[in-house]
Amino acid sequence: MEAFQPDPRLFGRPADDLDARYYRRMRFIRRFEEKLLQLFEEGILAGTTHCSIGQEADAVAVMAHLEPGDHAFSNHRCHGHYLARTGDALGLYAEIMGKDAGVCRGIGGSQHICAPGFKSNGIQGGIVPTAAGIAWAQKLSKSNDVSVVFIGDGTLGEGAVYETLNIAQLWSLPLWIVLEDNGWSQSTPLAANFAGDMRMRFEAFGLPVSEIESTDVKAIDEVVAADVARVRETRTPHVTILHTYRLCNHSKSSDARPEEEVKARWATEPLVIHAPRLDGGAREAIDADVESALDEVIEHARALP
Amino acid sequence: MEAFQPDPRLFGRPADDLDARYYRRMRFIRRFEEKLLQLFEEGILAGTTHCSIGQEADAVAVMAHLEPGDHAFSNHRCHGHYLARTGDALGLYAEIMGKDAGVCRGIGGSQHICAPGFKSNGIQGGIVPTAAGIAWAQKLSKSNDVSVVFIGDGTLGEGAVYETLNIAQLWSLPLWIVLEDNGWSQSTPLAANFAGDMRMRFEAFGLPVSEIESTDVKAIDEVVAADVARVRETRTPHVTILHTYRLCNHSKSSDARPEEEVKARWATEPLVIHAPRLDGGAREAIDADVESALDEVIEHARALP
Amino acid sequence: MIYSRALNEALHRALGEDARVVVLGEDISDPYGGAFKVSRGLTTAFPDRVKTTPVSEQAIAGISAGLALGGYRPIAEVMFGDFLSLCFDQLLNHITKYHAMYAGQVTCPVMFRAPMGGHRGYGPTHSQSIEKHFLGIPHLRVVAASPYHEPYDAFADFLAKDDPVLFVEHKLLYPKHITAPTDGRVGELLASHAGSEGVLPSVCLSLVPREECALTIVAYGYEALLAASVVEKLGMEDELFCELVVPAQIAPVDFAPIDASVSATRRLLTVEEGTAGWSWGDRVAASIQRSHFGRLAKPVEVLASQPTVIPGARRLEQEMLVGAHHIEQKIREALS
Amino acid sequence: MIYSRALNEALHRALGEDARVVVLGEDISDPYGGAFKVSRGLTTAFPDRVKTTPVSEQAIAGISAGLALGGYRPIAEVMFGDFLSLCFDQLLNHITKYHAMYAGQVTCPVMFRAPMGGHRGYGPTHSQSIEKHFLGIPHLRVVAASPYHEPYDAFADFLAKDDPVLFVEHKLLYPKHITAPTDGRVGELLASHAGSEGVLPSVCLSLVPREECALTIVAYGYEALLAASVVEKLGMEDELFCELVVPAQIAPVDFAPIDASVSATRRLLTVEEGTAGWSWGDRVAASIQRSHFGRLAKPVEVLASQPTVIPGARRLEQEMLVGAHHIEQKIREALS
Ligand SMILES: Cc1ncc(C[n+]2csc(CCOP(=O)(O)OP(=O)(O)O)c2C)c(N)n1
Ligand SMILES: Cc1ncc(C[n+]2csc(CCOP(=O)(O)OP(=O)(O)O)c2C)c(N)n1
Ligand SMILES: [Mg+2]
Ligand SMILES: [Mg+2]
Repeated sequence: MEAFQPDPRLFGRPADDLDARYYRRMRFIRRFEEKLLQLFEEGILAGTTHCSIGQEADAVAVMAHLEPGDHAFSNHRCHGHYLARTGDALGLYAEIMGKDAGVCRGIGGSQHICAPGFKSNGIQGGIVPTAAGIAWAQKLSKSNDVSVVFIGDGTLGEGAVYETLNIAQLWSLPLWIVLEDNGWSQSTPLAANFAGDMRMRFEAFGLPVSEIESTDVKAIDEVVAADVARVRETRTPHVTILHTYRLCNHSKSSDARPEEEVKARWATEPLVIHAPRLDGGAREAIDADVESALDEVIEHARALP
Repeated sequence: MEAFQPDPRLFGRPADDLDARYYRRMRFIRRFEEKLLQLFEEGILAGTTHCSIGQEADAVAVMAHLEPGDHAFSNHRCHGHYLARTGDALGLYAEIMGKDAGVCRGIGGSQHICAPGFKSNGIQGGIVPTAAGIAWAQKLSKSNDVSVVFIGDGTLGEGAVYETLNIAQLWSLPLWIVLEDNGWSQSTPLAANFAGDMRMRFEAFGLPVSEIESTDVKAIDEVVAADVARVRETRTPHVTILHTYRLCNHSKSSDARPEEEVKARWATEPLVIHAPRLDGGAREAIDADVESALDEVIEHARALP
Repeated sequence: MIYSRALNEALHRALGEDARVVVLGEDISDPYGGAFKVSRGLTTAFPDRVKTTPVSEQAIAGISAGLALGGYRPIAEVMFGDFLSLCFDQLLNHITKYHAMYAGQVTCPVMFRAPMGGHRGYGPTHSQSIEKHFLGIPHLRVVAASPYHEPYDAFADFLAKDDPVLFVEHKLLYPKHITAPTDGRVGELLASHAGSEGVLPSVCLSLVPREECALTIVAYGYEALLAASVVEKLGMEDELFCELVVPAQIAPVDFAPIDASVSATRRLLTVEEGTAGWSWGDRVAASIQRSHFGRLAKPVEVLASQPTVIPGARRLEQEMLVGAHHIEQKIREALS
Repeated sequence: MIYSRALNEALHRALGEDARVVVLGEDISDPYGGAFKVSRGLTTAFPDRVKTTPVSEQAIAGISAGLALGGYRPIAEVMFGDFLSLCFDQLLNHITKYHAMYAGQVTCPVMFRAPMGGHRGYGPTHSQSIEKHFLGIPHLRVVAASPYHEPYDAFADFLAKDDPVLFVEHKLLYPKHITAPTDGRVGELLASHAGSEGVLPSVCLSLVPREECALTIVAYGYEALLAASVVEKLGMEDELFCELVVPAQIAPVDFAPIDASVSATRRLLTVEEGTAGWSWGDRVAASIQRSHFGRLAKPVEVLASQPTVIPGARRLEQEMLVGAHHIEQKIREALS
């Protein structure tokens, strides 16, 4: 992984304590995406985009435990994962704005992002075998790197996922699957998409599963820290199911979820849960950091050719 | 289903007792395929073919419980299924010989067979969603027909299977999946193809599973009778796992399985298990029936244009 | 009426008039009604025969096959045409094979509706026109939505015949008004229908009678709309007269209307949004160079998009995908 | 040496010489060594880098993609080319996209080996030549095994470049001896190499020097062998002289050797086993009618198989697939 140096105002400093760092990073992702949606409103951006508002804790906790040689695979809802992995706000804003300075020179756009140790694609489930392939490459190279792939609950509909589960287990690949179950697939609730038992979907292939229903970054952190360590040491696959919730629309346009349901979840979103662990002053300082850093980045990005 | 009238020498008569009928049908399938392989040896036939020697009990027991409106889907190893469903030896011989009188006029050949209420295709797993689609059609038409699809253990590698399991359960389709686990997929033993737990592969999607390890047609009959009745009544899917063994090669050419392993299984093949239930005279009479009927059919088929 | 609305009404009508019709696809339930809202109201009006599916394109295709074999007429919505790649095996090795492979014992009339096309900044996997890879699948009919054809006619054609159909809908047509020929005109352009018996008719558009046109253009889908605007402009401003032939069915190609036009103009340009190389126009060119050998004033020209990924950035996308300016340039070259 | 043996040796050599090479596919473990025995000995010699896979074509393709992104050079054996349909999404929306979509940050050099073709009575789903649907996928190179090209060269080409490759192997070549040109000849035929820099060379075959040939034929794979036999026969028996151009790389087409030959003969016939309609030859015809406009004595003719399913019965299969008699008839027509 190239040594991209993220802005400490967005990503934190080595000296920061964990609570502050996690708060800062979640705040960074949250505000990045809120500002992004605003840019769409202003008509600055074309296409569509999938924000992860409400799911920031997953990205931050998971990525905190990756090493430079590890490889993370994401999907359509990749901003949080990308930012938590790289800290590269400018690259992503510029990308979505279609600028040449974008991380994929504007070619990839919102869903198709690549950086050293990070890749996303817009075809649900299709990148899961790719992640397994990188895991095999890691194993062949006798490194102790791992490959992690994020999927959503809806993506459990895709056959490619099951083909991969079988092989990952059969061949003992250091593949870590992080399932973000936010209860919805675009406009479709889990119950209309999913039969059976989520945990068993993996256990049936022999994969060990951890599971947590939480938006608390520290609770998630504890689970994923153990899980990634397990994959790294044993060189075998593991699945982590994170039951969470998406607060924003599926993409730019409305996804017709019940308003009440969404509203209730704002009470337990990751920042609300985690913020009280910081004292007010520290929090405000971080908020101000993030705000000014992002505004600078946006200004910079907008001025780019 | 059209009223094709099978030869009673091959398929039995209404007055026959169950033991005799099952013996006759298994013997019919066995000798049909043995003679088929001989025809290949003689250079009469082109292409390749997949025989089911050793698995006849599955086909006979399952098909005995189907009604004319039911629909059976099979795969590359379809002769036994087809013959047990229709009794049509001439149509299948002629088909594999490439004659115009073949059940698909010689176009389908060994793997691609169709008759009213029966279909097979040579793409592993791809016909499973089709079977679910027919099940949905049956449900929409408010009939009490069922759709049954045979798959092998190796076919559990295909993603399309899992996509279908989910939907069949989610939509309560009268789909009956019969998994013939013969321990091998072409040249690959189960252990090199399969991770996890076979039963759980289905239970993870909420599908109820029955399971039997047997080549005894009566033991299998008992299981499948209950299973198909359940699907027919509840209009919900069900899975039956039949652990069995294939005694012949995968296809025409050798599949490199250990000789000793195959040899040992000849001691428990379906005819060996079932034959003692008939007295010697009855058995010999049936054997003679089958022999003469098949020889006539082959002579007829060979003479066809 | 705008295209997506007409399409929605056509689906309502097909479901209402023909009890064999079943509609399935991802996220099509009300109130959402599908990613492009084309399926709005269907689950409410026909709850038994319209079903939202899990994210399982192979199964959507395969289940549709089973429905069709079982006597129904499934119309499957593929959320983005790009995902048809996951239906490819079902289309190639199952759906289009059953009828012929089983010696005519069954039919498998499945229709896939697939929103295709770019110009919206959706990026590499949500902007493609991948129909070219499905052209030439034996026994598959491919029909393209067009600004000059009522969508219901495509459904009626599907329901009247017994073959599988891929219906390609360019996303940019959804908000556009349908302007089927009326009184021999579409706006400023003379308009007529032409084509072989039993095939959905092509629409022929030109500013002046065919005999005065110096170039035939064939284009389908959204590119037909772009081509029409260029035809009109070049005729009005520069007295460069072309006839535009807009087929509904793009595979197999109905050559009759193209032949007739080229016989008069002796020049042909094909236009499509898919990437160049084994594209729709290559087949047209291969055929016309043969049937009009020695009678063409110029070689057949094939205009297609650049053979690379479709960039997310609009400025890059505009360079890469065939746009009106590319069409204009090609026409000018052909007439120079 | 027969083709399958040479292919097997080429795989051994590639694995031995290049530690990046990984081989995977269904039933390739020893002693079986793959459905066509091409992979025999590989799991024994290179147990870490050669793996038999479950029956999971999507995953085979996707895992290969990951290996390639991770610096390896996967060569995936697809048991029958017909099953490539299940790899279509991985090829179209993943493998061939990564490099361009990620603005050159990565490469994804995967090679698929796919046994294609009929004439063996394997029936509708095990006899196809479905490469035509993969031609024109941007950034995919398609190479065809040929009786006149050493298979190792295709691997070397793959290993030297950074793109994904589909390597199409006609099953009927497996038992045939490779007859690469030696001393300017292949049997009775004059033989030479031609082609653009950096592209696997085409082989040109003719009984007499090009200048005396009245027709150019381009054919690949097993059809090249059939075409060569007809070229030889018609030349010997009837003094009808043709030049046969046999490309190794069929997409993108290297037009240089075809252009050169057609410039002399002024007539072109393309021959392939895939079904007609948006086939390989359509692209060649579309291009040549343009680049040789006004200089051709006859239109370009495209010979491909009938657009329907491939019957199991040999007698029906022979009518449907392009055979030597079809080629002979077409040549006679072209030269009449
Ligand atoms: C192969 C494929 N099918 C369908 C889609 C359209 N699509 C994009 S996101 C999405 C829902 C995914 O739901 P989930 O996996 O739960 O992820 P979430 O959006 O909730 O993060 C769908 C259906 C797609 N991108 N790719
Ligand atoms: C999609 C697909 N992949 C691979 C094959 C080749 N193939 C034919 S049979 C077979 C093994 C199937 O094993 P299993 O499902 O256990 O059935 P069995 O042969 O044991 O009856 C394979 C790999 C195929 N026909 N279709
Ligand atoms: Mg979700
Ligand atoms: Mg098996």
